[in-house]
Amino acid sequence: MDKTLSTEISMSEKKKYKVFVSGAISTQFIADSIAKHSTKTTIGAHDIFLGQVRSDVIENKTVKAIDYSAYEEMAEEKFHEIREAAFTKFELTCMHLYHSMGIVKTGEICLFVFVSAKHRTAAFEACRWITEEIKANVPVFGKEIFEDETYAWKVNTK
Amino acid sequence: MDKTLSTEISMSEKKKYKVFVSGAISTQFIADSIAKHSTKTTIGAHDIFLGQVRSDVIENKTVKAIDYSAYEEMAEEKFHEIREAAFTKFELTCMHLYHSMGIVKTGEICLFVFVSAKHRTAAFEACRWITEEIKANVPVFGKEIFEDETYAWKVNTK
Amino acid sequence: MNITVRFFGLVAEVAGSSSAELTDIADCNSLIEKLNTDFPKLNNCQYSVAVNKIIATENINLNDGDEVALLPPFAGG
Amino acid sequence: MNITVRFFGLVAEVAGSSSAELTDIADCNSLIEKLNTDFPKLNNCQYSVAVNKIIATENINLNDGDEVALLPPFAGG
Repeated sequence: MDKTLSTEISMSEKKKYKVFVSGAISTQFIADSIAKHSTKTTIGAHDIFLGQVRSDVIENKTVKAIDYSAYEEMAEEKFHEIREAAFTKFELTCMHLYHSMGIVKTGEICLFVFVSAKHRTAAFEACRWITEEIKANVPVFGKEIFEDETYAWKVNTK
Repeated sequence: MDKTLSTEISMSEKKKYKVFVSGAISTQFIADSIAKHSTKTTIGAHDIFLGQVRSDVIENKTVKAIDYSAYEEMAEEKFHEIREAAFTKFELTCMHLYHSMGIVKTGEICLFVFVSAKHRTAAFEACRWITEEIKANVPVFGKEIFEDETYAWKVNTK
Repeated sequence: MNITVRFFGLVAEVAGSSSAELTDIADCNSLIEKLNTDFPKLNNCQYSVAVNKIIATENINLNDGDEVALLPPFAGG
Repeated sequence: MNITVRFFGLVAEVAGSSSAELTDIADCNSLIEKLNTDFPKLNNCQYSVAVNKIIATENINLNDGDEVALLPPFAGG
């Protein structure tokens, strides 16, 4: 009984794709993710969106980093819903989503949306749709930290 | 006089962006390209399109590589026009285009369109527009080489 | 019945806490009213309400064990 | 006057050559006619014509030194 139960739990946990990563997303990680797709030879098109932290100037103060936090349980559910919906809406071969938690400095990558398809139209449409969904519906919060160590809470624009 | 002339030539050559690369585009090259933008802290969004060679099956024969050739002088002019037009049409921070020449095996990357902007809408729209322009207007030709060493000339679809 | 309330981002900062436990609250509207009394600064805060991880677009009856989250504007990506 | 003709991809294969030099050709239509005589298999080929690297959408008069390219369907990316 115990064994069956633990197997079930581990399978259901496996289904939930881990999206949040600690700190910035490295370009090496991105390269490795792309390289892994060279064996998937039905893929003809990848579209990748990367969010990078800007050194915005707000009331004369320059952003030096964003400290991300989230309602993680809800966010993971939302990411899962977005994944499932995207696979239904678009003809995709695969999809990978990563979002930073914690401190990401200006110039570093905080969001990595990676969509692969046989043809480019599906890849383009899905990547954009997914990114907009993430921005609109995933409960992630960002504290913009200025060079003088003060901060302000970020609100998304387009 | 000689010195002035040679400076002028080198400046005009510099203007013409080199797009064609020999063989596949490596994921390491892509990673390095992304990493170079960490100092450009006005960028908030990157959109990257990658074309990957598919192992399509045509009349029971499987593609193992594409051998790319081009009317290179015209292609470089077209790439230049597309670049200039994209900077006019969209609010971009920067743009990099690379296309393979010669043999690219299935699973390898043959096109790398890299667009960066302050905001995501410009990045998404520009990346898609540029990719469609390249497919439609740049004189690149592809010979699909099958596993049995026979081949067929490729025609683009969406 | 017990309701867990969770605060995030600016809301957590304004509330001075990341969570609260409330009892005997019939619905979302009563919950907000109670929170505005307990944490007066929340009155000036912009947030959406999620009940059991689903955004509530209207008043919702609450049950024992429900988790209600007060979510400031999202800033992902 | 001299015109350089360049063949690419399938067209080069069909012509069995990557270029040709022609003299005394008034315009694109005459050039195509001449090429169809010199390389009969070109008749069955689909291509567009570029004069000095610009796609010709109508008949164009040719001048000494012009470069005309016969371009099969593009397959970039």
